[in-house]
Formats: sequence, structure tokens, C-alpha cells
Amino acid sequence: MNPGFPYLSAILLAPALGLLVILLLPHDNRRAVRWVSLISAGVCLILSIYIYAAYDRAAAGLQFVERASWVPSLGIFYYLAVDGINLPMVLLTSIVFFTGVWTMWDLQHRVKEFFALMLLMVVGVYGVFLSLDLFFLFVWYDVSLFPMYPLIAIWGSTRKEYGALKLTLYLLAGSALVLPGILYVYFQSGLFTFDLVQIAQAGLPVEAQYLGFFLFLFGFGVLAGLWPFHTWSPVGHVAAPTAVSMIHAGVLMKLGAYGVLRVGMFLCPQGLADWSPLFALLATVGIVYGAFVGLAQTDLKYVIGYSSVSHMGLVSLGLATMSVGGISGAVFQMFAHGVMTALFFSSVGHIYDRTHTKLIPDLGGMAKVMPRASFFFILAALAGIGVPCLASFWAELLVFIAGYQAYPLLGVCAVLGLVISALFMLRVVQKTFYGEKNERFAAAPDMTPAMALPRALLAGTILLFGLLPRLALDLIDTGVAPLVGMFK
Amino acid sequence: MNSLHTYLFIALVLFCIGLFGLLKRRSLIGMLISVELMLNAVGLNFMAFNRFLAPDPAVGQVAVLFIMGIAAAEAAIALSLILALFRKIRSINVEQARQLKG
Amino acid sequence: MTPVAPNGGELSLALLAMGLPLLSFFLVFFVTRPRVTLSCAVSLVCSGLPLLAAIWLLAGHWRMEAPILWELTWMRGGGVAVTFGFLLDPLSLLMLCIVTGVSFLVQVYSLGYMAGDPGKAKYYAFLSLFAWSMISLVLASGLMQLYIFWELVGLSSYLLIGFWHHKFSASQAGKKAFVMTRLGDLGFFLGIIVLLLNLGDLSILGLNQQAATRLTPGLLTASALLIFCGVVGKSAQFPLLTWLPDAMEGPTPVSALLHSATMVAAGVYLVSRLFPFFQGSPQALGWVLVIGTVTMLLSSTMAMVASDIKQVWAYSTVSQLGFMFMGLGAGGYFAGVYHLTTHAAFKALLFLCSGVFIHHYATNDFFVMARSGARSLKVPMLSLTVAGAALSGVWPLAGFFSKETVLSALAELPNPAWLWLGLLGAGLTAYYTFRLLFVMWRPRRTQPPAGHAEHGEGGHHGAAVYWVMAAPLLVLAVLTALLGAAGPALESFLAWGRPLPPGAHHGWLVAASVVVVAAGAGLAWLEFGRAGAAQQGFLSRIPGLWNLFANRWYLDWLYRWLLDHVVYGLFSRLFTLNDRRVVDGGIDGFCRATLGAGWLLSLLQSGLLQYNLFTMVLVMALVGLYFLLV
Amino acid sequence: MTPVMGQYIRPEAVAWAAFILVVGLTFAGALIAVLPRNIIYNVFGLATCILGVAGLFIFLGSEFLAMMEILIYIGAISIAIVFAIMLSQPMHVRIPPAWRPKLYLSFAVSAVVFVSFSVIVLRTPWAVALERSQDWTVKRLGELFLTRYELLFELISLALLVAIIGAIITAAALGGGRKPEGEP
Repeated sequence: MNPGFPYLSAILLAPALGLLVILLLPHDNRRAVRWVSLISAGVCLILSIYIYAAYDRAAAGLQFVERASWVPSLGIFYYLAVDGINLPMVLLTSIVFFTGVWTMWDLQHRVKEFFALMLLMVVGVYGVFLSLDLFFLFVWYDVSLFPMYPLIAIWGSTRKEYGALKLTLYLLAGSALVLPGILYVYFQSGLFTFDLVQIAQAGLPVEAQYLGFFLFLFGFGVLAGLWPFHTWSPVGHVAAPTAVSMIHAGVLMKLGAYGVLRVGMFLCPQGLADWSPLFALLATVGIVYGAFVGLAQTDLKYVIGYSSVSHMGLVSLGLATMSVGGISGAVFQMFAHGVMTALFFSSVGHIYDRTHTKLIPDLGGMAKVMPRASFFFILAALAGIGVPCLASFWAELLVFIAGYQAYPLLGVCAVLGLVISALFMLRVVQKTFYGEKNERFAAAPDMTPAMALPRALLAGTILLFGLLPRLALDLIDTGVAPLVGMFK
Repeated sequence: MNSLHTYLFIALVLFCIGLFGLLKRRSLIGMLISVELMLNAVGLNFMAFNRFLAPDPAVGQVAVLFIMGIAAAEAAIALSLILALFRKIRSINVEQARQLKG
Repeated sequence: MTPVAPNGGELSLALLAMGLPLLSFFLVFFVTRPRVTLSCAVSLVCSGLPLLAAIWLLAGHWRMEAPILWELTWMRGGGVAVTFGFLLDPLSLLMLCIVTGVSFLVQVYSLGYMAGDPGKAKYYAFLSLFAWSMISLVLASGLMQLYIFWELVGLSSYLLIGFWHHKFSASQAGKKAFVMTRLGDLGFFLGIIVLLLNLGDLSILGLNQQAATRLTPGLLTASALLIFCGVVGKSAQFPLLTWLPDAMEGPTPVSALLHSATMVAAGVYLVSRLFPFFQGSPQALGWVLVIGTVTMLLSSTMAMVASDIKQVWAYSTVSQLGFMFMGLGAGGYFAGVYHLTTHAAFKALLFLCSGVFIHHYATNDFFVMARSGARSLKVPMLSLTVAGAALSGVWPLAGFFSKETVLSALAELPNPAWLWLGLLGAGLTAYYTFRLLFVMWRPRRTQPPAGHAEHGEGGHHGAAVYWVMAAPLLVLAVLTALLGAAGPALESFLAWGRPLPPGAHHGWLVAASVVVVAAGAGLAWLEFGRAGAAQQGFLSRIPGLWNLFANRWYLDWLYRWLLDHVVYGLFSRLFTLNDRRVVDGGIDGFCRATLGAGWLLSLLQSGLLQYNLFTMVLVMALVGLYFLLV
Repeated sequence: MTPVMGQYIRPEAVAWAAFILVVGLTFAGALIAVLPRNIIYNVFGLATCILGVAGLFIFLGSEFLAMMEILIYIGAISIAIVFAIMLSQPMHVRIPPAWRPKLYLSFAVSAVVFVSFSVIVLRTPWAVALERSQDWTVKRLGELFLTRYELLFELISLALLVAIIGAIITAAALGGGRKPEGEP
């Protein structure tokens, strides 16, 4: 089990080191700041791909384990490991982070601060995904949340202060449920350890799981955009700058779902069983509701924001089914949606940068003006609709099957959401990219090949995992199967 | 005349008059005077307990002497503050010193 | 019937047919797009080779005895496995030939039709994508694979309909097609889930052999009907039929390929594919029959008043698909498949001929075309006539024979009403077909146009272009003329070469259908063909009916109303309001309440020392009292 | 007091009269210290009240304290207050009457305190120490100050010193640099 080289710590350290170097760099050296960010992101990406490939699928379980006691008297451990559940998330973070940094290459305003905050946020995200210690998990969770406020409030657009404040308040409110939850679990387990695996193996008292899961469900659920705690997310997406939207919708929202899965479901499987009907109901309402609200939006980013609500509803529905298929589907959906929504936001970001509008009625005929940006957006939209051979199709397939099996009525409603989401995605595509082009933007430049590359990386990921879903699902299954065993 | 309760009630009345003054007066000096009354009431209480209850009659006197010392110090500080405040807002009316308003 | 594994040759041929178009799509779309000629060449090669492979496979397995099956696991997750593979049996081989054949001919034809279009390379990429999806659909070994490619076919249809996406109507039509078929696919998908959860096996062979015994009748009917929902969407059956006429916004070759010969026929193919499964539930077959009949009659009436040549053929496609479902619903497996085969030939031909006219005269209105001298284009005109006659069911063309098989399947039913309705439909078909043919052959120059002229696609091009387009017409015309003779051979092929049960032969049926067709054609002659005819149908004298038919029985209006008032007006608006007012309003209200409470509390901080003292003293006194008394 | 007089006037009666006088002096002084609006009256009221309290201290058996009371309160504090008055509020400014509700509120609060403390006084079972020393002398007081209460004694001295320095600094520096009018 000892890999020799601490790959996971390296992933955690690369952005942290990059952050330090950036802080030491002079203010006006934007070039160096960008390169340092990109290199640290690239190192993360390469390491992530390596561990994704090197993970032994036959052996399964936790691998690349690094465990050291940190505060023995309180039972706090520095405990990093990957399994089938968080490995895709780490890969997702690396991809989105790398492309996000690249996408923001042309940023001119307070470059150093921007990249420093972004690196800080990403350190937190990696920390959450890699840590198996509740204490560290919570600390990283908050580290990843707080840079959002300055990132949105300084570099954002449309109603940025409002969006930033709303987002921060919501997420802190969620955090305020998670912390008592963690402490509750800590004391109820009677082990006085923060080691998640130990607590999960020992098992909590059944009556404690009811409250415990409730706290985790709604605490993390806020970040996962669980209906009706979702309104921060479209507002925040709209306000945030491109790369932040990408990381935010692509990765941060996954933190919430991951938290529900890793902390809530691992520690309180019985609690999930009690709360599952409500969880599934809220998820389904989110799916349908998000799609319907998305229909009425006129701002491109709002549309994507609501599609995120809808798609994250699918993740929640998958988790609520308590079956291998559903949870695997949910994890895969997290991955697929992360890549897809990053592609969405990076394309919209380009359009917004060039035209300074993201209002759908103002645009039109963009496919002629910006063929590359349009291609990437349309590809993402098709992935969002659930077109086969694009990654999210498989995830949705699994979630729908499991959802129908567990809750037939909700499953049918969720599938209905597919039609609505097709309607609103295509409506946006039609109004934005098709039709007569708006002469005002006729001269707006398309993406340069260099800027198309990160988008192509995202698009390629969608296609690769769409054509070869086993690349991810075989791995995810190994992580999910033991969890489902705990429900029995 | 020779009962604890008598003295306690005298002290209490004195204390309440002082309190009334403290709450009512707008002049800071007036408030200071009221505080002095209350301090006296407390000293009286100490002496009463000293006279009727305490095992060592010296202790209460010590306490009263301390109170007097504190009162003197307090008066000095308070008066200097009042003067400083007066120079700032040209008034010793406490209702005009509203910088603490939330 | 136990399947056998393919030998090396079969495996490589089938994979070649499935893989080449995908390769072509990626090559053309991502690599060779800037070089148009190269792109066309790549695409043509990659659609020609599958055709050869298909013919080779068909010829090599003409007397096959067991289906050939090859599968691998595409996706596996949580007990659900999706396989990717192919199943070669007579039906899939026949359909493979149809698909690759029409696809290849259309690609050749498009060389001329799309000449000069700036997006030609992209167009070929999309055609390749379509070919890949359709071939993989046809060869699918499992229902889930079929569904996946079914969706992909929908996607390529969306892309091709909206190919000229700068036209609002085109992008609108593409969206409409996608969403309406999606609506049907919803049912299909649920049907698959029901089958998966109750059977655990989605292989087509397994379904056909075991579903009837392993499922309760209720579940069987339910899943069959759900799957048929998908068919209704894809094959544009009632009530989801209105997307197909709109889909004519796409380039004409696309209409020929997708919206007449192959993609819309996928629904018929699916029902045939699962025919034993459907037979397990008489109710489900009954619904197939009902839906088919309603669709056929409804869309025939719509075709009777259309003046856009592509619209006529679009309605006719819907109606003929309905006719196929009548055949299948009546239990005539061969009837449906045979009509599908002949229909693919003559309908593709009809569209391609129309494309030549549209290309030449830059209009879609056949009254205008005729006045502009459409008669002078001999090859398209003759082909059009042959194909039209085949569509109407004129002996000895292919349509006559396939229509006869369908009608005889209907005649087997205990209730004679179905047969009468079928004959009525045949008469209507003859009427609207000959109406168009007579208008085209005998234009009235003096008379004002019966319909308003629309600007069609294309423009005038040289002779080379004309002949590139005309060559596929000739091939298809020959096929249309000859396929009728292939009926018995096809029937025995589809029945695995076993001797056929002697079907009841209805001699009077031939006579009846001839009479009906003659009546329809005669009526058309009276109104449009004879010298001095006003070229106005009897329907134009009945405004109520005319409006009903011209407005597609107000189905579109109904959908528009539902979309505007229910989806947008009710749900979307209400949910948005809820989001703004209730959810957001609640949270914002909570925040404002917090601020307000803070403001209220700040009032207590008057800055007046004595008010603070009041509180302090009072509280102290009361607390002291409390501790003493309690 | 001669024995002759003692026949007519009993010492207890004299003591009673003196006690009532002292209590009256205390209350009257307290009221004068609180009620009139003119601040000079208040200071005199305070002085009167202090006299009364000093008398009460004598009744309670500590002449030394009575002396100290007069010395500190009247001799130091009242004089300081008079100085402060002279340095601040001009005498001729008319002081408006107090705001009525505030008056009532103050009274009510004081009344509540009075009632509650009365209850406390009455309901507490005051326990007398079992052994009581009778040493009331100043000598004993001095000894205590220099032995057991040494630290407190020092602290009080320190506090006074600090207070005086602080008062000087506050009055001089914190005044805001604004010089009294008329000075160059």
C-alpha cells in the first residue's frame, strides 16, 4: 500500500507552493504569475492522471494512503487516500483547474491577487476531496469556500456584491450545520477520533444517525444546490468571473454532493435510509424545477446556472436511491457535469469578453461570428441534454434506472425533466447561436487556437468518457460497492 | 436605634435617593454627587454590619476607609473627565454626550 | 433460435460498416473540414464501403439459418450493463442494405445539390454521423444500444434539419423535431427501464423469445406501449406527427435520407425488430393499428391541400408510415417490412426528384415549378412519375405489391372496418399524388398561382451538377420499378427460408384496390389533369375542411398553445416567480429582518448613559430578588 | 451633662433626639443633593448629608471614621466639586426642567430597587458572629492596615496616585487642545 512517493501530498502541495511563489512575486510581473499558476495546475493535472491510471482497480479500496497522527489527544489525523469515489473528483478538479487558469490568461485586473485566491481555493478543494479525516475535511471545506467572496466581489460582473454576499451567507449557513454535525458524530461515535474510516467501520448508534445525516444532508446539500437552497448558485454563477464560475459550478458544487456522500452516507447509512424519501423528493423537484426556471431566463449564465441546479438534482437523486447503480451514476454525473459546465462557462466567458453581453436577446447568429466558441457551447448543451456518447448520458442513464427502481413516480418525473431540459437548452442554442447574426458583434473575434485548446481539453474529456464510459464507471463501482454494503 | 434593620433601611433609603439622582440628573456633576451618596450608603451598610454582626469590629472600618479612598480617586477622575468633556462639547449635560449612539 | 458467433469475415465486415462512418465524421469534422473536396471524398468512400459490405453480407447470408451475434460490454455500473455489438439476421441485413444504399445515393446526389454551399464539408460530416448512428441502430444487438443510437439519430436529424441555421424557421424546426421525438423517447426510455428491472435482460433475441413468458400480461402491454411511444415520436405518428412536415426545412437530400427513407422508418423497424415481443400483447398491437390508421388518414388529408412539394411528400411519408403500422398492427410482419423497403426506394426517389426541381427553380411551390417549365427536365420528371405511381399503388410498380400485402393483412382482421379505412387511405394517397403529377405535367400558364410562392433552396447550376443529381434518380427509379418482383423472395428470406404458410388470397382485394386507386386518380384528373380543369381541388370549395387540413387539424396550434400557456406561461413563469419571490424573497426577507432587528436594537443604544443605567439597575435588582425568593 | 439635668432629661431621650436629628440631617441633605436644579445647592446638600452620615458613624461606634468622613468628603470631594462647577457650567445659564417621563422612570426604578432590597433586607436571616472582639480602637485599625491589609492599603495609595496623575492628564490634555476663550 505504500507507494513510496507521496503523490497525494504532492497534489495538495503543488497549488500551495504555487500560491507561496505568487505571493513572493512582484505585483507587476503578470507573466510570471500566470506561468506559476499554470505550471502548478499542470503538475496537479499530470499527477492526477497518473494516480487515476495507476490506481489498482482489482484491489480496490483505499490506495495511495498517507496517514500520520497530528493531534493524538483529539484523534486528528493527516489522512489522505483515494478510492473509487474521490479519484474521479480529483481528476475533475485538476482538469477544471488547469483549463480555468488557462482561460483566465488574458486577465488584466489585479492578476496576482486573482491567481493567488484561485490557488488557495483549489488547495481547499483538493484537501476536501483527499482528506479522510473529518477535522481536516471541514477545515479544507471552509478554506475552499472563503476565497469565493473576494473572487466574485472584485472580479465579477452583474450584481457582483449581491451575488458574492448571498453565496457566502448560504455556504456559511451550510457550514454552520456541518460543524455541529461533525462534532455530533465525533462524540456520538464514542471513539474520539476524527478518522472517518474508523468511525464508519465502528458504526454510529442507529438513533444518532438520524440527526447526523440530517445535519450533513442540509449542511452539504446547500453547496450541492439542493432545492430549495439553490438560489445562491445561479446568482453566484452569473456574478462570478469565467474561471471562478468554472471552478464553482464545476467543482465546488460537487464538494457538497461529495460531502453528503463521503461524510453523510458513509457515517450515517441508516440515517440515509430514514431521510431518503425526502432527499429524493427534493432532488426530483430540483431537476424539474431547475429546468422550468431555466426556460424563462434571458441571461446565458442564468440558464447554465439553472441547468446546474437541474443536473445537481440528478446527482442528489442518484445518491438518494441507495443502490450501486444510482450512487455510481451520481458520482459519474458529478464528474461529467463538472467538465460539461466548465465548458459551458468557458465558452460563455469568451462570448462575454468579446461582446460584453450575455443577454440572449442581444446575441444571435453567434455560430457564424464565433464558430469555435459556438461549437464548444453547443457540445456542452448537447451533453447537458443527455445526448448519448457524451459523458453525462451514462450517468443520467444509471441515475434514472436507479431512481425509477427506488421511487417509480419520482423517476418518471425526473425523466420528464430531460425533455424540459432539452427544450430549454435548444432554445438557448437557437436564440444565441442560430438565426440572423447581430451586426453589432459581427466583427467580434473568435477564440484563438491557443485559447481554444483548454476548451478542447474539456470537450475531449466529455467525448472520451462518453465513448468509453467504463474508464470511469469500473473505477467508481469499486468505491461505491462497499458503501452500499453498509446499507444492508 | 440599636438594631441592624434600622441602619440597613437608612442606608437603603440613602442609596435609593442616590440612585434616583443618578438616573434623573442631566448634569454630570449632579450624577457624581448622587454617586457619592450611594457610596456613603454602602459605607453605612458596612459599618452597620460591622457593629452588629462582624466578629472583628476593625474590618468594617477598614472597608469604609477603602471606600473613602476609592471615592476620592473616583471623584478626581470623574471631575477631570467632566472638565475635559465640557471643553469638548461646551456642556456638562449628559444628554448631549451621545457619541455612543448605535 | 440460438445465435452463433460471427466468423472473422463477418465480424470485420460488420465492424467496417459500423465504424467507417464514425471515422469519417471525426476526420471530416475535425481534420479535413477546410478542404471541401477531400471531405466529400472521405465521406463518400466511408459510405460506399459500408454499402458494399452490406450487400456482401446480405448476399452471403441469403439462406442464413441462425442469427449472428457479437457483443462486448460498453458500460457496466451497478448491475446494469449496456452491450455494444451487432445482431445479423434477415431483418437487420435488409435494413442495413436500405440504409447504406439510400445513404450512399444521397451522398452522391448531395455532391450536386450542395455544390457551392459554404458548409458543405460540415454537411458531409453530419451525414456521416447520421450514417453511423443509423447503421449502429439497425445492427444493434440490445435494446439499450438501439436506444442510444436512436437518440443519436435524433441528434443528427436535429443538426441536419437546422443545417441552414441562419434561417429562423430551420433552427425552429430542428428544435421542434428534437423535442417532440424526445417526448416520445421518454416513453421508450421508461419502457426500457421497466423491461430492464423486470427481466434484467435487454438483448433483442432474449426479449423476443422470453418476454411473453416471463412477464405478466399487464407489464408486457405496458412496456410495449411505452416503447411504442418512442416509435410514435420517431416515426411521426399521431399525435406527435407535426414535426416531420416542419423538418422539410432541411436540405432536400436530408429530407430524402432522414425524413422519408431511413430515420423515420426506424420506428417501423423497431416494431418489426421486436415483433414477437409485440405479438405477446394483443392490446399493444391493437394500439399500433389504431395509431397507424389515424395517422394515415389524418396526414393524407393534410397532403391533399399542400402546395409545397416537399410538404406533400412529408405528409405522404407520415401517412405511409401509418400504413406500415397498420400492416404490423394487423399482424402482418412481412407486410410492414416489405412496405418499408419499397417505400424507402420510391419516397427517396420522390424527394430527390423534387430536390432537382427545387434546385433548378429555386422554389418549393409545385404550381410555380410547373409554370416555370418543370416538364422540360426529363429524367426527374419521369422518375417523379414512376415514383408517384408507385406511391399510389399502380401495377406493376413496387408500391402496388407492398400495398397489397398490407391490405391483405388488414383483410385478415375480423373487423372489416380496418380494411375499408385502409382502402380509403389508398384512395386519398392516389388523389393527392396524381394531383401533384397532373399539376406538374399540365401547367396552367394563365392562371394565378394556387398557393403563394416561397423561396426555396438552391439555385441554377450547370449540367454536371444536374447529372450528378440525376444519376441516383435513375438507380432508384429502376429499383422502384423492380422491387415489386422481389416480394416473394424477400418474404422467404425474412422467414428464415422456411416454407411460408399458404395465406388466404383475396382476389377481390386486388380489384378493390385498383378501383380505389383509379377513383382517386380519376378525381385528380377531373380537377387538375383534364384540359380546362380549374386546378382547384374540391376541398377549396369547403373552406372549413380546407382550413382544418391546411392547419394540420390544429395540432400545431394545440402544441403551441400548450407550450406557451402551460409550459412557459404556467410552469415556467410560476416556478420563476416562486424562485424570485418565495425562495429568494424568503431569504432576502430573512436578511432584511435581521438588518431590521439590528436597527431596532441599535435604537436601544441611544448613547444616553442614564437609559443604560435604568436597564442595568433594574435587571440587577430583579435578579437579586429572583435569587433570594426562588 | 450634669446629673441634675439627667433627672429631667434622660440620656436615652437625648440619644434618640440626636439620632433623629442625624438621620433627618442625612435624608434632608440627600434630598437637597438630588432635587434642586441649581448645582450649588446640591453640593451643600451633599455636605449636609455627609455630616449626617458622620453622625451615624458615631452612633455606630467609630469616631475615627466620622472624622475621616468629614475630612475627605467635605474637605476634599465637595471642594473639588465646587471647583469643577466653577470651571465648567456658567452659573447664569438657566437649566430647563427635567423631562417628565424620565423623572417618573427614575423614580420607578428607584422604587423597584427599594422594594426589592427591602425584601432582601427583611428576609435575610442575619446571623451574629459567635465571638465578637470589642476592640474598636484606632490603634487596632492602624495595626490591621499595616499587617493584614497591607497590600490593599498600598494599592489604594497607588490608585489614588494614579487617579490624581490621570486626572491631571485628562483635564489638561484630553480637553481637546481648545484653549479657554480670552487667552492668547
